[in-house]
Amino acid sequence: MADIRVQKEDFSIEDEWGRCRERMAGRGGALVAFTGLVRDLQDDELMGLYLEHYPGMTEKSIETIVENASKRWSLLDVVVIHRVGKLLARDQIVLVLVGSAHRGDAFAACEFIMDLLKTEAVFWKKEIGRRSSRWIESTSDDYSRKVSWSVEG
Amino acid sequence: MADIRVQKEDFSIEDEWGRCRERMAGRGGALVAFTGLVRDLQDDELMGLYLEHYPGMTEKSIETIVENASKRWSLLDVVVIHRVGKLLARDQIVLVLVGSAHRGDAFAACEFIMDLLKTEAVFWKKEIGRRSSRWIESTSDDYSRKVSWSVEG
Amino acid sequence: MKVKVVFFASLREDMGIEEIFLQLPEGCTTDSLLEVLSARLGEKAVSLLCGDSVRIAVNQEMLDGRAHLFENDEVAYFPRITGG
Amino acid sequence: MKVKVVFFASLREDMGIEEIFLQLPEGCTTDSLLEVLSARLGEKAVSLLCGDSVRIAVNQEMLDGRAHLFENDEVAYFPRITGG
Repeated sequence: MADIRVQKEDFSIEDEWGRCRERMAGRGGALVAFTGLVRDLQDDELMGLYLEHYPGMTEKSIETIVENASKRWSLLDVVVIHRVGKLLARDQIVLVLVGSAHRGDAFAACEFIMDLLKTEAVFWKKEIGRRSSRWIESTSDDYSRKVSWSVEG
Repeated sequence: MADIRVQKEDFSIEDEWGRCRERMAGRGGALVAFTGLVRDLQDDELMGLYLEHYPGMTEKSIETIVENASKRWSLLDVVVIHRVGKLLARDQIVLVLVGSAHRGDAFAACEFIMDLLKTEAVFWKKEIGRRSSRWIESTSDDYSRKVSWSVEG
Repeated sequence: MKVKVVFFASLREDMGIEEIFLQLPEGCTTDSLLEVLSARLGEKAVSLLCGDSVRIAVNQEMLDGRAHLFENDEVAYFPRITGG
Repeated sequence: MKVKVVFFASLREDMGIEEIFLQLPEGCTTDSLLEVLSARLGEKAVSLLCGDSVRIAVNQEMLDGRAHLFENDEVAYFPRITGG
């Protein structure tokens, strides 16, 4: 049911959205999509982001998040695409697409998956500057959003 | 900032998504899209739905919902497209697209707008059967979701 | 003065009419409009307009109670909305 | 027995190494692995691996404490993840 991909390439919302609708066929009543974008970097020195992952373990960490979502809500289809490598301002970073019979399940699961990706998914991020680069950490806001779902660990 | 359309024609998620990204330019960090679909009708007698609206007043009712969302959350771009006329199983009914700097605002506003559309937007729905048709009413679940946002009226 | 009256959804179907233009005397209210409609469309039609779930909008604003009407006003009668 | 050790993100950069294959005696644990790494990569490199924020995974499962290692195990050292 879940399609999880970690890739350097960009993704097409049209393709994923269309395939999700097809897989849900007539059972799906609600489709929620989230995309995270790289914002313009306030600091002129910054050129972009670099995302590193651990092939295999990263995918497993996302699968675990999606399995947890599937236990909590009634879902028909889940797609998570996460890009890695070098990303520039305005690039798409991540897509979370959730299909369900009802909108309550689709909204909650999509937000849950995205919040957990922020703290549980095995990625490391680096800000790439013109002169220097810096590895960054999750924000305390990310952790408090995770806690709001009463997730242990 | 808000693009509100009530139309018979279907919509393209690709087009709306792309335009939303362009309008947000580098300020947008999060994009949440909801689409409601007509599910397969459990009753073999049913052929589809018919949605009626009050041109002018319907658009205003949606504008009011979007304005309320914009007061509660920090939003960069909102698109609401609602179809009217005859809709068949698996057709797209509604698109709510919200762009923001941060995902918390985008998720909350998208769900709020969709919940309020269910009770506040000026539409009437009819189930079209092979032999007879029937006007339907909002569900009590729809009303309790609206109340959960502490909206008066 | 000229007033446009429109009907939606089940009311439109049950009354068998979508819209009607009426000439009303000055100072007419939504209450006196019902009397004029009764004379034009019959008592049965107007009894439908007095149902508990019927809403009225004047110039596309929901009305709570009654209102005075003015030249070129648009009065709409419709059942409870079912949302998007 | 042969064990693969991999390093990620800031650790990979600070240590200047991405992966290394080691021959270890049977019965080796993640603790004794550090001694072998110290001999191969130097004490400074290994002090980086003992930092508070360093996580260890064995065969792509997060490790809490220490573990016995087996033939063809993959041990990963990395800083705190920053999420998606």
